[in-house]
Amino acid sequence: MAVTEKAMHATNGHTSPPASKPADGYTIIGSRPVRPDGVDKVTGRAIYGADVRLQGLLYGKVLRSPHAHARILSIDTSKAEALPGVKAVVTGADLPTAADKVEDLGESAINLKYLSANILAHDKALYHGHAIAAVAAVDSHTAEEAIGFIEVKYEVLPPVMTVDDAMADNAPILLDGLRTDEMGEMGSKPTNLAKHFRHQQGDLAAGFAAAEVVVERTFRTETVHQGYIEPHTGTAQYNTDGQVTIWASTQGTFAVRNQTSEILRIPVSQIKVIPTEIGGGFGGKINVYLEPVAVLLSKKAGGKPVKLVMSRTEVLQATGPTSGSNIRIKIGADANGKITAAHAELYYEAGAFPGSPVGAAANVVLAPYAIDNLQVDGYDIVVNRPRSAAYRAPGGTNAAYATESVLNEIAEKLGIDQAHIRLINGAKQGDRRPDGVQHTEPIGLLETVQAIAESDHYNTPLTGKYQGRGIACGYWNNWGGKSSATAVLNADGTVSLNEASTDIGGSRASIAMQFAEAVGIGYEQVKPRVGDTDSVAYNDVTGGSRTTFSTGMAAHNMGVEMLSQMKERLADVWEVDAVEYADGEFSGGDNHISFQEAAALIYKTGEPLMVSSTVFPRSFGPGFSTQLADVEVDPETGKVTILRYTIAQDVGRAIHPSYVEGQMQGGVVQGIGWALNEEYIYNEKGQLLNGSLLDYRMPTALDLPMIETILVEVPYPGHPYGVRGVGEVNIVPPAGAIANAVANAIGSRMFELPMSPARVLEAMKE
Amino acid sequence: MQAFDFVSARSVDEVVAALAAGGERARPLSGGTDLLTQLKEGRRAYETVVDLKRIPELMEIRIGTDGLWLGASVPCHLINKNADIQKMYPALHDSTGLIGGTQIQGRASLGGNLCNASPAADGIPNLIVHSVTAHIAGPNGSRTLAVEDFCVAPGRNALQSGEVLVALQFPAPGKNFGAAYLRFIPRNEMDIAVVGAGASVVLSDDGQTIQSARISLGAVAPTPLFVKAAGEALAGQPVSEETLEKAAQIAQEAAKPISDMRGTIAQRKHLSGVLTKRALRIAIDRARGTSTVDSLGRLNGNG
Amino acid sequence: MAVVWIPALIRPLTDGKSQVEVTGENVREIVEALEALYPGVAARIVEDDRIRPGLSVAVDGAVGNKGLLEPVGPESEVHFVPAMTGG
Amino acid sequence: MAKKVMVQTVINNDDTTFVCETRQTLLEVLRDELGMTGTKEGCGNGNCGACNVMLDGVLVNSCLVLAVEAEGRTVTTIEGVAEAEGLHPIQQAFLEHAALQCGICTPGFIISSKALLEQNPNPSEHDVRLWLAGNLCRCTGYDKIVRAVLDVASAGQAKAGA
Repeated sequence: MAVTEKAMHATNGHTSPPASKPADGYTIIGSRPVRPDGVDKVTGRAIYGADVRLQGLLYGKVLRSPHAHARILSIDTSKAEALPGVKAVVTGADLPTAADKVEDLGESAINLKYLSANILAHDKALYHGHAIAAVAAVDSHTAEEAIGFIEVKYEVLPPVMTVDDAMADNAPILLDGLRTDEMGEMGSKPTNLAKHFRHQQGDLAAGFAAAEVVVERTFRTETVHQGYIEPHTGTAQYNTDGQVTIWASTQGTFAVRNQTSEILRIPVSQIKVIPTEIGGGFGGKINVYLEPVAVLLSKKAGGKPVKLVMSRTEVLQATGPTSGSNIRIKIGADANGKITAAHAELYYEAGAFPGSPVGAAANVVLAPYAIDNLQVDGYDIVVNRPRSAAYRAPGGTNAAYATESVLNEIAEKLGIDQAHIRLINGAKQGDRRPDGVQHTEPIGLLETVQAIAESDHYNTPLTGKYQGRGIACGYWNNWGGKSSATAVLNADGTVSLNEASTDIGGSRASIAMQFAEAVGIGYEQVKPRVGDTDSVAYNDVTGGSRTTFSTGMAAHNMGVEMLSQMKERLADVWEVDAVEYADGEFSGGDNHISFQEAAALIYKTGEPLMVSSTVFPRSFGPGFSTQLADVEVDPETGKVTILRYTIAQDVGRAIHPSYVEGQMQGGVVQGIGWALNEEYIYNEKGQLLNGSLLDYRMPTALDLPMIETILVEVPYPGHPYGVRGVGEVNIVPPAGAIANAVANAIGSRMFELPMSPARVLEAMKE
Repeated sequence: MQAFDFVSARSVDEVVAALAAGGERARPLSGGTDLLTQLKEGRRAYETVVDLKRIPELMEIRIGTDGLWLGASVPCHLINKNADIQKMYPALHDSTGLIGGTQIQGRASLGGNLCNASPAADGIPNLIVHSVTAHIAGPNGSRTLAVEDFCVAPGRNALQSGEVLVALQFPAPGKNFGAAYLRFIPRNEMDIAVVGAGASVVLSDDGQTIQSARISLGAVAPTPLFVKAAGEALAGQPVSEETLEKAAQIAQEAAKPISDMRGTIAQRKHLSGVLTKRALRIAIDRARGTSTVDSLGRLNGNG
Repeated sequence: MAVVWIPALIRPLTDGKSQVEVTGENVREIVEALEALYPGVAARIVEDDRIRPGLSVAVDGAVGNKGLLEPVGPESEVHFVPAMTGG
Repeated sequence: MAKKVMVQTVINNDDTTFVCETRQTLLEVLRDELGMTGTKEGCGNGNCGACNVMLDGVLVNSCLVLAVEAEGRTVTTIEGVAEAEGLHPIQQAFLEHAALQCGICTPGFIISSKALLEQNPNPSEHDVRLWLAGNLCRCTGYDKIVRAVLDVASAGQAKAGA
């Protein structure tokens, strides 16, 4: 098979792990140590959400709506309650009345009424799979039988499934109170359009008038899911003293605490959230689904702990997905390929409640390029699909797919090389984002384009008739957010590092490395752990590519502070004015001792030493990525095979290069799935047809070549080690790169994602 | 999942007795890769489940001068590993290498695949082109049935109450025989066939003429389809792209697919022709001992 | 004076101006100064004495969450942009 | 409550007897009854491989095996992969190659890789990708996983040749 013959190039002679050596000027950073939680994860000992085992544990199940849009007329739970082994049944009626008020719970703003209604439906079921009621029983089979005995009467309403459905005249209205918000001006009529906003700079008409070539295209992208392999879980115990303990597999324990507190009207002081290991999130494990329901069930069951675990079908029906979208892009360029004007209209499906990532998409859509005259219109639209959640650079992939496709059409019309047109237009320090905010610090977009243009891959010709090559660029703003941590100096010279960023992809390692670098001790001497919400100060979610950046900054600060305190303590003990620290040795007067000896001495001679740091960096370095895809299309079936794939990404500074590469490869492959085969398929009643991993087709190992990575390092000056977030931007370009490669291979362009075989075959006929 | 009684049968008689007693509420269990999924999803519910895997006859691979006796519950991985089967029944080898993933092949059986009677079953077209006979045991004794008559509707087979599929009998392949099974899926593994195609040929000694051929399609009709006319049209014809094209056209016309989430009518009709041709090319290559096409049956890798 | 970049949909209130120079030591004072020049602007940016949910304020490119109390320098650039968070 | 049955097995070389309902899968019994939570559930219907175990030496999805079917059989789970002297070479390679991010799919991948190398000690990249196609990973893009498995294979070849 072509895919693997090609890919073999990548592995020949490269099967041993890359050498682990620090970057120039560092002792730890840039090396590739084994992660602290590694052994537990390869031996099966690591405890994930569903692995929590407690005395007297009850098992819960959720009854979900079979209808996409229906009024709930009545719910009768009496037969379920009567079933032997059933300990509690709850419905939306058990939820406290939620305020009709928008709150920012540390991640995204949402109306508390909607947040509550998504946990257990209030008066309406708004999507197939919307939670209606839940049961706790002595075992999962009993709980499952019990939900079958709950009788719900629905008045089925017509489903509203797409942007076009939702915006049609006389479209059924999902949310009675919803009015369009246009930058603070509220519409007067009931609507499904929650929000419209606009970025506008320069003179659009003049820009288009100055263009030699103008291309305008409309694109459609389908709903896709994050696809983490661990289904959502939630375990909770409501103690008789009113204290609540939640065991959560989440991207943010404090986000779980805040949301549960708001939904259940329980003060945060009464809620402790204990993080388990987390089996993937990608943005989808920030919203709570099960935790508040488990608390309600536990309370009703007399305080016994209750565990809820979703099936894969429930995960696909009721969690996650990111928005399907309609996107119109118009770009004009002069004869040299310089963009003179661009207009983007983004219509994003938020799912059942407002809050699609269209705001982020509006910033991504034109961001790689310096454009004087531009307009971006964003529309947030509710439809009868699950409430959308963040998904890795939320909204970015759809947006970049559209822009990058149009840009390549312009390059083709002008006869300009696809890398070159990106070099001509690429944004650099001093240029402005589409929303007008200036890049005041260095950014690495042009360096990533250059890296691709100079790569072996780009300079190796294609060899087959139906092969094609595509480039695309992408931007992600990244995030800072709040982080908190403590570090305790142990008598043996090790340091216990207590932080609260749940570790999804090796961040305990990258944080411990930054601490070790700051202190000048070995990585193995730092023992990081992720604490619960009672053990550290507030900490934002592991999301927005912020953890290695912000929590790493806190680790660095603690390292500096610990050294400073150790010097003071040693100065006291030695009765000297100043203590120096170099090459792992403290010296003052005639005294010279190692870090380990110093730790022992401090332990013996005074109070224990602990430092802490809380940070909230307001500035952070954005990420840029340029990617190159080679594909081959089977002209008789329309199937697209990825022959070769290279990603160049500005990573600022790679703390642990293996995990940086892993982020890049993983993001690319999620993007490949999005581009080629992943999509939500609904029937005319709005019921999800492909709610399984058989028919929701995420890439398998056999669908891919090796993913070649080029780590471009343009350090971000605002971070002590130059770190930029690396987790997200990698998913932005793939659909655009592949669309450009497919167009290059078959000579016609795809305006719809996914580019599944049937669609490619159709495009080839045209 | 509804609770059920589990019977671990040790003989065919025991199975027949248990199934006869349970009637519609009893179901045999082979590899379980379809049945357990259906039970979990509530698509089927039984009061008795009868495990077949401890019955020697159903777990046997026996190759003799009269062909292959394949116990109905033999898992795919054992079939796929068998070098004689690969040589003698290459389409069977193809099928057992692509049903599910490796771990599904550790359990799934051809008998189970046949009895599950999915229109898209990857295990059935190969049985049809290999001219397989199903051996059935029941309360009234044994009977046989041509495998193309075994499936009667989506999810429904020809077994009567109390009957169990015991084995699949493959006739000995003649000389100059070749066969292949191919399917089209959007990924490269772990998918349900959008269309599947099996083909077998017997060539003249010089390899230039098709003496006889059989074609079968999956996922284009309520049951796996035996396209007899396509095979007959090939008989006596010279091996050429034109000949294969003609057979492909007949197969395409015979296909009566539906549109669903996995494929449209137009796509399936089109693929029926493409895959028929590709399966024939591989079958011919194998009959001749040549390799003029790639593993997907494409000339020069591009159709 | 600080330069405020006016969001496009509010520009009808600022005579179509996309940038307005005003004086203020924090965002609250900036918004009050804008309101004095162009009545109606404040209600589009502020609700219940806070920046409207879903909107964030960037001062010199940095997005804080002190909201109306975010300090503004004499040469600062102030943007009101849709809030963005990652996955 | 449904009737329960007693099942005698050997799990990771230990004689293990458990009591279960006939409708319980091997995966459920391993996790909920025996406390062996190293084997994960990702989909419940054989499409992700997170629950893979060896049953009488054959790679299977434990979510598609009834626990009663394990009567008289031997079962190997992730908890039985490490050797007395330390990690199995595959486990070590996964760590050194950073072949895991969230780690939820890792037990399944390690079991599958072990099964592969036991029957094919010198696989090509294509062999590895084909064999592992039933194991889904959403974090890594598979690159480092495939390299880790090939690394173990080539180390094994080097040892065999020495």
